[in-house]
Amino acid sequence: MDNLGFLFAANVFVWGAIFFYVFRLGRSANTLKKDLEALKESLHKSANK
Amino acid sequence: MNGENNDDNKPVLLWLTAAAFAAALYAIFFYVPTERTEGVVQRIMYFHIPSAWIAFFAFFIVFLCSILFLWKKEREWDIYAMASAEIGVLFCSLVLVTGPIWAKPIWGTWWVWDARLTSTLILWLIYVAYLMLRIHTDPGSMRARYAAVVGIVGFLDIPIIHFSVLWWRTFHPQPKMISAQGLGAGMAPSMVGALLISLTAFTLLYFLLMGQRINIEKLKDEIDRLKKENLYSH
Amino acid sequence: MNRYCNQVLALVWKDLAIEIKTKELFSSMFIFAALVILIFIFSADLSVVNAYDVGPGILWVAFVFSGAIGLNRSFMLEKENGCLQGLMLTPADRTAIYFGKLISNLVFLTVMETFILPLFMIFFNVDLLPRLGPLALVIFIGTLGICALGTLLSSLASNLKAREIMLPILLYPLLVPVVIGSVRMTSLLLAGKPLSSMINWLGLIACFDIIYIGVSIMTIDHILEE
Amino acid sequence: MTDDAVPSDSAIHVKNVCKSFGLLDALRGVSFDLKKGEFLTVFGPNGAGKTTLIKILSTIARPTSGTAFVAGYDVLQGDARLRNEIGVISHATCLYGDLTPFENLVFYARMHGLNDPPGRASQVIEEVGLKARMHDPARTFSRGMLQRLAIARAIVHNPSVLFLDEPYTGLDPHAAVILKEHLAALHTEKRTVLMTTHDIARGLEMCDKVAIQVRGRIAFMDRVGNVDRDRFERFYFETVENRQKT
Repeated sequence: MDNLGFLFAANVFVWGAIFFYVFRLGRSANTLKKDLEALKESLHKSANK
Repeated sequence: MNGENNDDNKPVLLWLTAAAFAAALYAIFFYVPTERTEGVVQRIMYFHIPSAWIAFFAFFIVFLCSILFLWKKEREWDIYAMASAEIGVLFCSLVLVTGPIWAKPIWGTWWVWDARLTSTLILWLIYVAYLMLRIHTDPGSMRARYAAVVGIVGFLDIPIIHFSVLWWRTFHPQPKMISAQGLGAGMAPSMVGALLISLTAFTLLYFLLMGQRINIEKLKDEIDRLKKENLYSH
Repeated sequence: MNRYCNQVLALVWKDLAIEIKTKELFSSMFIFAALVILIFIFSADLSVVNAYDVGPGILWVAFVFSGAIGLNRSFMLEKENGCLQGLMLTPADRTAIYFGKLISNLVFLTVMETFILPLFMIFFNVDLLPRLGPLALVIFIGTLGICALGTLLSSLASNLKAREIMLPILLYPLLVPVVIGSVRMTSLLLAGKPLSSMINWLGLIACFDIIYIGVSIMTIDHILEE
Repeated sequence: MTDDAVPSDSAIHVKNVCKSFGLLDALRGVSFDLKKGEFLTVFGPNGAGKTTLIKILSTIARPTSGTAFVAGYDVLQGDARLRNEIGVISHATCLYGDLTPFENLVFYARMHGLNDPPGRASQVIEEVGLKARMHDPARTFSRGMLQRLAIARAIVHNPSVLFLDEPYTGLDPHAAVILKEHLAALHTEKRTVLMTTHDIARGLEMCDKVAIQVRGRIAFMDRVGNVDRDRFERFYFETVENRQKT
């Protein structure tokens, strides 16, 4: 039964690491998209002036 | 691999990966019989070996893209090499963590200085150094060139490291999954099947992550470009 | 070809002339290597462990550690006053600059090693003299490996902000085969085995040397460019 | 080498050269042509890309786009023959402090593949007037003497094109006068010279042509005879000021 714990630990780690990486990717993609939108808007505004 | 193409591909690739992982998980936990001598813990193998494969594959891609970068000097290849190195280090870390968790109940110790373990550890160190080099250098053509050189130098070292650690410690028991006879020799067909499904799922995951990472880098480039335009437009 | 050799020799001559005047590289490398050996002697009690078992490892650790210091210093010298730029303005091929630095680094490390060996013999009570010839060969090809890769990486690291730390971080993992092979061969030699019994190790390290000199020739252009 | 667009009598021919470092554009399309034997001074504030231009022309850096020929050789090829034709003097002396002037010059002469390195080295040292201290380590020299030695280093292979990148920076007035005399002597030998500086008085002293480079572009270029000094000075400050404020 002890061995089940090892299997569990390995699984937790593998999935934890993968999801953490995906989460980080998603978050930075979101912030970048927001930055991009804001930048485009400010460029648009200054062009209209 | 341009922008629109990626957006079209993404849902397809995403669903394919999800389906492959569902199949892999089913195969690993329900379909495959428990290994007689090692017990349930042997199921770690279905994550361990695919991770190792992806790590190695990713580092090979770094090597290829580094050569292509030095040859063509196109930013594209630098992005690919960098994304692949990051994902490779992620999966290499998975190998290094799942390995000891598997070894503890079977071999009785967390770590043995077995050839395969040792070379994986060194590989991990090489590519962590590669990523550190990228962090410590300002973005620009110099960073890309230096990283490419390290990407090439690092990959060429792999076979030499392999032989050196193999001759260094020949007396340890060979892990049975991959023997000299080739992948899966001495394994039940159902096990080979589950391993193959898992390998497919991990490979798809690699491409999915690559796509995301490359997109992020291109977004950064786009922002830089717009900032630059903004700077010079007056 | 003649001109190429002349440029390589000029570089080596320049490095040696500076070193003979300042003795800065040699003294720092030698003292550092001696200190490494001393620290290891304190950490491994020689009355308990066999000097022939731990000796070769400690010797090579000392070589590799102080080698990295020397490599770092030797390119810092070129960065002072923008000398590297001056070198790049000369018509010399970039590979000539690489070979010049490679040879002078090799000379510095070898000289340091010849001075460390007697120290090693005394501290560890190991008799190297009967095996000196084969040992010299082993040390030479090992050091050549360290310098071949080290010269490439230190030329790269010299342009970074964190150059002192980046060189060892990049260099040591890649040098693992050379270290393993050299330590193995040195201990086999100390155990009285002939050189022919370690032909696979010799071949492996020779491969390492050749591969990295080749890679450096092909990539040095991309490093020595702004 | 057989590019029809390059006039045969031009020493430096630059066309649409751009160079960017990440976000920063150091050069944004620089074009000009300099005939053999001419002396061009490029004025510009810090960050105008003057150093980058010289680095590209001396094959140390690669242009992102555009073409440039120096002494008839394409800089993109980075040819060794091109580097034999040029000498560069910048604020970095490129000298080894632990070596004597003589040793430094012998070294550079050998790197250039000259026939008699020691002979040529002592000849050049005499030319720049450092014979008395030929065998002292360069580390002990003053800034002005080092600059003279740097000139000797740059001309040891008798180049036909000279690049001077802010040569007056960090020099005391006396050393600057000596430097000016040396530079004037170098120019009469029918050498092409390209100097960058932000010092108007020094820059106008001996050039044939003047140019103003601002934010990676040549904003103005003319023969020095067509330029009224006071008006040029006013024009320079106004242009630079205007550009920098935005």
